[in-house]
Amino acid sequence: MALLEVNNLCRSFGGLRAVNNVSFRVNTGTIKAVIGPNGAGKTTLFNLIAGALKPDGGSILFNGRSIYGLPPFRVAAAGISRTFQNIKLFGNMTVAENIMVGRHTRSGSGFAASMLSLPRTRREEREIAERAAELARLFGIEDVLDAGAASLDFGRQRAVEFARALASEPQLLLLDEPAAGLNIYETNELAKRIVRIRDMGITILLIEHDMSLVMDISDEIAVLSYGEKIAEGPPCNVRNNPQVIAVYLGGDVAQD
Amino acid sequence: MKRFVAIGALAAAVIALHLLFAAAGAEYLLVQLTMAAYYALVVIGLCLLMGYAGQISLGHAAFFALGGYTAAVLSTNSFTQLMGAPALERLVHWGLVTAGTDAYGAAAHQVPVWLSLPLAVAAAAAVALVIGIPVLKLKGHYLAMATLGFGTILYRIFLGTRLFGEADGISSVRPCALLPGLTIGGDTALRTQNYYFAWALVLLAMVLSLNIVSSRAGRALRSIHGSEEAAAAMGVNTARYKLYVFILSAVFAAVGGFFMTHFNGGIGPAEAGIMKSVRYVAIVAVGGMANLWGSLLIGVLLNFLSLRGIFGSYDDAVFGALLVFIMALAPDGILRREFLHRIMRVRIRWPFSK
Amino acid sequence: MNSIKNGTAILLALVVSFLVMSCKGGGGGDTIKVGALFAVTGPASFLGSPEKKTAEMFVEELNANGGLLGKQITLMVKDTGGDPAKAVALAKQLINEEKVFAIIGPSTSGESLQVKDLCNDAKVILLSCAAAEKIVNPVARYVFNTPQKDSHAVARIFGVMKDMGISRVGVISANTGFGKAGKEQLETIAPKSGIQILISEVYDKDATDLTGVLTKVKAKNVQAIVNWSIEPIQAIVAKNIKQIGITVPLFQSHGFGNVKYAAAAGEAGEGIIFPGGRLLVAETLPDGHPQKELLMNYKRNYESRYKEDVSTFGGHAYDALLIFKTAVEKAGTLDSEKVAQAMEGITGLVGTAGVYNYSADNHNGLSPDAFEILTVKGGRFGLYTRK
Amino acid sequence: MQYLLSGITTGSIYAIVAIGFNIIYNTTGIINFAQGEFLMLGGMISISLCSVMPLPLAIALAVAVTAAVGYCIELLFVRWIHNPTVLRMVVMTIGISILIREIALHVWDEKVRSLPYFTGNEVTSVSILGARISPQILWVLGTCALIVVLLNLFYGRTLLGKAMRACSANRMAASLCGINAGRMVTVSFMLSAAIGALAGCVISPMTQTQYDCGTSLAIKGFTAAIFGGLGSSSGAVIAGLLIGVIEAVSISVLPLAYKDAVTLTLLLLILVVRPSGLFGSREAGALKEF
Repeated sequence: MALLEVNNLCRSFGGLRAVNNVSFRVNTGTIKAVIGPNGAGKTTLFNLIAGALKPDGGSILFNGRSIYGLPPFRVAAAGISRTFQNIKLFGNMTVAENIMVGRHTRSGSGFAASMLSLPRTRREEREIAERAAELARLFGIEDVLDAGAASLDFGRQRAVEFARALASEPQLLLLDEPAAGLNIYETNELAKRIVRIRDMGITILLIEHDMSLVMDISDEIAVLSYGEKIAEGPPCNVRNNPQVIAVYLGGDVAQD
Repeated sequence: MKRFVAIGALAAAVIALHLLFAAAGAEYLLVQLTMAAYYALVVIGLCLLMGYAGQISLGHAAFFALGGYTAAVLSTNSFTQLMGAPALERLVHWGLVTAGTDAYGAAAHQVPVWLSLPLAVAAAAAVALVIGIPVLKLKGHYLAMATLGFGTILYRIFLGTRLFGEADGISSVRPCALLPGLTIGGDTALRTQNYYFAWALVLLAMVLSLNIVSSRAGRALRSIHGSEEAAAAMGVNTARYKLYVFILSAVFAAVGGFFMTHFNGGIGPAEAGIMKSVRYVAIVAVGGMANLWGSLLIGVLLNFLSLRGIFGSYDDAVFGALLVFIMALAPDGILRREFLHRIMRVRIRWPFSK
Repeated sequence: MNSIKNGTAILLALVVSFLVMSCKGGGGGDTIKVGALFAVTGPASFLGSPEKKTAEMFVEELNANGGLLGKQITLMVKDTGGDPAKAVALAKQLINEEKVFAIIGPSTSGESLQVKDLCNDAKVILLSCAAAEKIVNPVARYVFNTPQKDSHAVARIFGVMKDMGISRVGVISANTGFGKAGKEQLETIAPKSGIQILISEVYDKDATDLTGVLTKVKAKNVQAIVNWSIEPIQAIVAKNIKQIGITVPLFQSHGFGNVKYAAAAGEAGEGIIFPGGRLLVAETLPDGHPQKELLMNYKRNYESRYKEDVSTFGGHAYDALLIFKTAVEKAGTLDSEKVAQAMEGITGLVGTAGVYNYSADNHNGLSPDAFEILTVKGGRFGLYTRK
Repeated sequence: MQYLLSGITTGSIYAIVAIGFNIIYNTTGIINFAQGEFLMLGGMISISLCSVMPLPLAIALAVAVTAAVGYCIELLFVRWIHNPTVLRMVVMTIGISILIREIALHVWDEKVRSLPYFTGNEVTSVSILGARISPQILWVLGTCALIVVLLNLFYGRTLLGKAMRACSANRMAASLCGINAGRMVTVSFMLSAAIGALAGCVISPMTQTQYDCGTSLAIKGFTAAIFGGLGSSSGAVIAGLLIGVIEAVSISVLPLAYKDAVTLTLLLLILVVRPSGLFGSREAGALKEF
């Protein structure tokens, strides 16, 4: 069954068609990757799904319900969580607090309740803190819970972002180039981590440049070029697709 | 729990100051401390808005004045003139207004405080709502401009409208009886109870604010400051949270203005002026932005000294100098260990540089 | 939170020591404490600054001549910055802790109105240097003021207008307490004097160009324009009027009483008609005039001491202290009730603004003839004479 | 017509201030709230000097001195602060503005002064299309136009100007190309101070100069800069004139007391519809965060 279903999605900037008639589906419990050269429209596609950008046309169904054009916080509430290409942690908060923000959609104390610090609120607070500590352990950052998020090294910042994204217990996790800036060793760790998250039952949609990572862990791959989908299928098929090879070898070289 | 220790310490400090002054025969100092406390309410609200949620407001004095003018209009003969006799009679009949005279024998109807205070709060909340929805979409300099703009608009309205006394403001505002044995007014006999009342309000505002800061809502606010995009992606309804905190800070300011006006017996348009707004922003900045305790302390201290006229004709100059040097040397405020250490070493570093 | 504990503790210690330091003992018995609230800085500094200088000069001279009732006067000048809330705070400070006997000032009517009740309740004599009618009407037992009344100024202006055959006028005024008070008086007195106000506009005292509003006034075909403000903008009014080709006469208020304004208006200032105190034309007064000696004295002393021209505003502070001195001497005691009574009994006291005659229901004390009708000739003030 | 001219007069003053804001904003991303004080300083210094030397020399010297003040501000407060947040610089420049104002109060005094009219005197006026204006207005308009033209030439034709533009587009890239970005900031502060001072001299005969006249000018100029879209010089000029004209028109139909309220309400409405100002790029407005 398809958890996410994107049909004929379009978005242009001025005259440029950044995403043109793109359709694909992500099945529950799988890792799907979207690849493509620079400027292929991957990040735009991502932002359209996450609600950060408004689409021009098409449809997006999540769990059978339309999330087309919803603002980001509603998309998040529907059960989609994301990370950012250039890590966007809350630099003014501690690691623990960062993860706790991720719990926002899974908790309910409103502004007034928070202000009055009702017993219910305090109970919920404790739960959130416990859950955050649990996630921190999962990602090996339990020793820096009280450190400022901005003071961490790059790898740990990524880990915090993962923990934050998972804190909302999403059904679908959107990963925007999670391997960017990581070395080979770290990338391997990342691959294991992503697979582990999938095994927890969370569906993953991933944008990535690093071909080896994608080929290793993806269940299915979609390839974008100039805003259009040119191929889709399991890694082995995509790898041998002549169009993809042309884009990646011929095209890429020419482009860069 | 730490929160309660701190609040308890503040309460103890309030009592200790009173006892200290009483012992020194200087109880008159409580007057300026009371006024400083009312100004501190604005500072606390602005600290939430600016320090925690990261939204600048260069127009917050307008909310203070809004609360103050509501109090003034509803308890002087401005109100009598505004309503006209038949309407007043009906209001008196319903018990919504008490008839009376002012100090010079002119008719002056007064709306009782249980009605006028909610009206002041509602007015501030309504204005904050109407202004906040469009304005809080803006960012950076544009937000600064827009808040400066709405502050100026309200200032002009206070300054240009006969109901608000134009340039003279409204004077002869009568004390308001809040509870039996608790009257908000400037009379010397009321000094001590007013002092405790003002500081009780500050304590209450601090408790509420500290609760927010260390809770889900507070994290949401600070996440907006950190990265609005990421906050939205975590499911935070950023527009709504910004609006909430804007309204809350407006209400804090209006409550401060409301009681200050009864305490002072009047209010003038200068209270809504840009210089006042800038002062509030400055205090929050000097106090360390996202630092409620720091802002409170700096706010009370500076306003107290300024109201005592300690700086004489150099009042604004002291303020300007403070702003420049704090912002240059200690952008996180002066109440930080790093800064205190840094003074020794004199090496400047901006901790959150990207 | 932890990281700030250190700082907080240090600061708290500072605060407390500050507070303790500022607890001074009560006043001594051998001086008379007089407080003064002037807007020395801020938007009304053009009032507060000469007032402060004058007050300091007056008290110094008085003390040099043996003081009052054999006691020296301690003058405590507080700068309000023109902010009413601050004026209230400082007034309470002067009353409650300095235990002053009287307060001179505040400079602006907004501030004066805010401290009126306060001083009256505390039985501290307040001699305001602001003109607004509301300061002395309704009468508060201990509150007096010294400037000429707006209503008198208006009456004099309308008198001149009648002589000139003018009946349709346009009024512009500044958005300040002074402008507001004048506007109200103009609008109240006009019908009684057979003057018709065709248009009345309020402008911002910080405006840089008023041709817009003057065009609006010009379109009404008025026979004269009355401008009511006390700020430097009066010169801009004069200039703009000439620049857009308005030829009807311009009347200003007594707020024009600063020769700097006439100088700033330059040629455009020529022919402006305004009611003013005799201080401005002290030299041209006939030698026998009752005010001449006092005025020349004040003018000479002030100008030699501060190297700047005297203005009417400083005169208000001079008169306030003079009246206070006279009343205290008359009462012979430092009892505020008795001094207030003595003040109400002052008649024929010559001050800079005119001759003061106070009474129980008149806490202003000046009459319309405190004003001379003045005009600008060659950049100086002179008596207006009908052509 | 008279209203229109009156609007253009005030508008052109706003526009010059707004241009000053933009020069610094473009190279540093800072809004310098002390911009109004440059005008005040220019006016005050030239007034003090013009009693001992001819007017043009006094103005030239005043411009030079104010530029030096701009240099000092940059040197003392801006140069060594890296990656400042918007909020920090807003608060700091407001502080600088208060400081300069108070220093001016104690150096000069609270009295109002003005320069003599450049041509003619207080009562001279010329008639244009049935409306009458002071020749000084022509000086103001001329100066405003001259500044815009010269700035365009400066940015478009000279090496220094091009370097400054490069800095504003991308500071990092510019410094990689061998441009001394720090020096560009210095130049921009001096330039903007000089322009402010010149404007302060030109408007002084009409508006008069007082120690605190900078603040209201700065606020109006800031308004114009924002509505023109930060960073856009032509936008600033158009927005400045527009604000002036709106004010003038509002005078003609509404009580004058609410002039600012009317103008600002209108402008806030514009800002709601176009959050980046009339001529700013949308992205620029959206990207700048505190």
